[in-house]
Amino acid sequence: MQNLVKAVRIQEEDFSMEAEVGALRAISGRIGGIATFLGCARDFSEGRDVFSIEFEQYAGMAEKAMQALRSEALDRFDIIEARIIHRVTTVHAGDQIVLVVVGAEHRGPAFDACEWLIDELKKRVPIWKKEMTPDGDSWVTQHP
Amino acid sequence: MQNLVKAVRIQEEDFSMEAEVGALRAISGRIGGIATFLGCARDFSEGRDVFSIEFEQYAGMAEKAMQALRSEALDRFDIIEARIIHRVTTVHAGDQIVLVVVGAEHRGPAFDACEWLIDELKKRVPIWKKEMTPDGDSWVTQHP
Amino acid sequence: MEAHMSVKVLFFGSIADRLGKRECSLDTDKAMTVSDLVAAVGCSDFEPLLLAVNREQISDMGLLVQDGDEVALMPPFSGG
Amino acid sequence: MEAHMSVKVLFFGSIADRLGKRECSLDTDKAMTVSDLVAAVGCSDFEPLLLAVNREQISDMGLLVQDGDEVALMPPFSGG
Repeated sequence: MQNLVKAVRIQEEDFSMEAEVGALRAISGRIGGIATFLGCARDFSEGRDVFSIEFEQYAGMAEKAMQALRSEALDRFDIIEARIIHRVTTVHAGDQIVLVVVGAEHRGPAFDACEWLIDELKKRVPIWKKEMTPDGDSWVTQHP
Repeated sequence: MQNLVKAVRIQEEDFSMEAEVGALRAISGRIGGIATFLGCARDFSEGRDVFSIEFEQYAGMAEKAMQALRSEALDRFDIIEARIIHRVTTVHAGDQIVLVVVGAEHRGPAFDACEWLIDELKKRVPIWKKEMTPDGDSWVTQHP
Repeated sequence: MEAHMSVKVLFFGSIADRLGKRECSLDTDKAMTVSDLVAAVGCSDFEPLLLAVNREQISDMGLLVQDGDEVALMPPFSGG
Repeated sequence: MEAHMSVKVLFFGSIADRLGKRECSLDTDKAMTVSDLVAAVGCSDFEPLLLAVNREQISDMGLLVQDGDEVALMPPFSGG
């Protein structure tokens, strides 16, 4: 069982979208629209040879930065609740990496906040990915 | 068991977000970003007294209009797959109503297509909701 | 040349409630536009009114109705 | 007046790989800016370089480092 009580988490283990959406909805009966973003590892065989991706975090800062993002989103947008889960482990094609869930009374702010959160997460949260390839390991420097 | 083979469905029974996302992901290993929108019935006790909401559809046209929306989204946006499920039944507070799932290589088009699909669904798909209140039944005429 | 024509008319949502019926059949020997049909079923003052012919939404009220057509008179949608 | 100061320096991602270490301790008796610290650990030419002091990202390289600070030298983030 994962600790669903925490709305912001960095963890090695996989997460369940349904469980996270359920935990968000349990916060308030006023939630009418839920926008989510799920990032997962693509099939590396097409075009680029990558065996797996390893994530590294700044353990003391990454979850704190994600908590700050959630707070800022709750201030900025007309939303009721937001959850952010990021895995830091070695992932293979098809694995889940990151999940953002936003609940609001109406869909506009839910979409806006969800997209803002994943965009800002990539800019502000100290997590790095390294791709394992036949030619060796290579750090990813872009956040497209 | 629901027929997950169909990417566009109008149905009475509830749906599983996790199952729909799984069905979408099974289409292609190239999917790296998945945006979803889940619409659910709010807790009617706050401000407005509604016992339940009944949905009516134009059975011959509604699913066809949703299929046309999916096709148009696949043409318009750089996405890989999209699913749209809408329930037509009587729902109560907390019940799921509609789900849009969009998978793309990258998140921008996934978000754009997901928001476009739910916006256009409200404009183009012949489904109506009627609220059951203590003062009688009342058709909802807006699509906010 | 005028031929006999039979059209199926469907009513939805608040329109069905107002008319107290969900469908009717319209038979005529004269050419008829969608606008004529709307008047014939007593919905000329229903506003806003959305229309579909054979399950495709249309906006041209001047469109000629054909024998066997299914015409739907619909209030604004409120799905989602 | 100058006092002895000890600072913990952390390296991440490609920077840790390049330096062959993930952290070091820096001891000095002189006032030191973040810029001085970056030079002292041999990272002046690392570009782009993100910095955090006590787990808050900073952009002012002229900030004075304090005794007990934790300073992180980080390549651009690539999470998500």
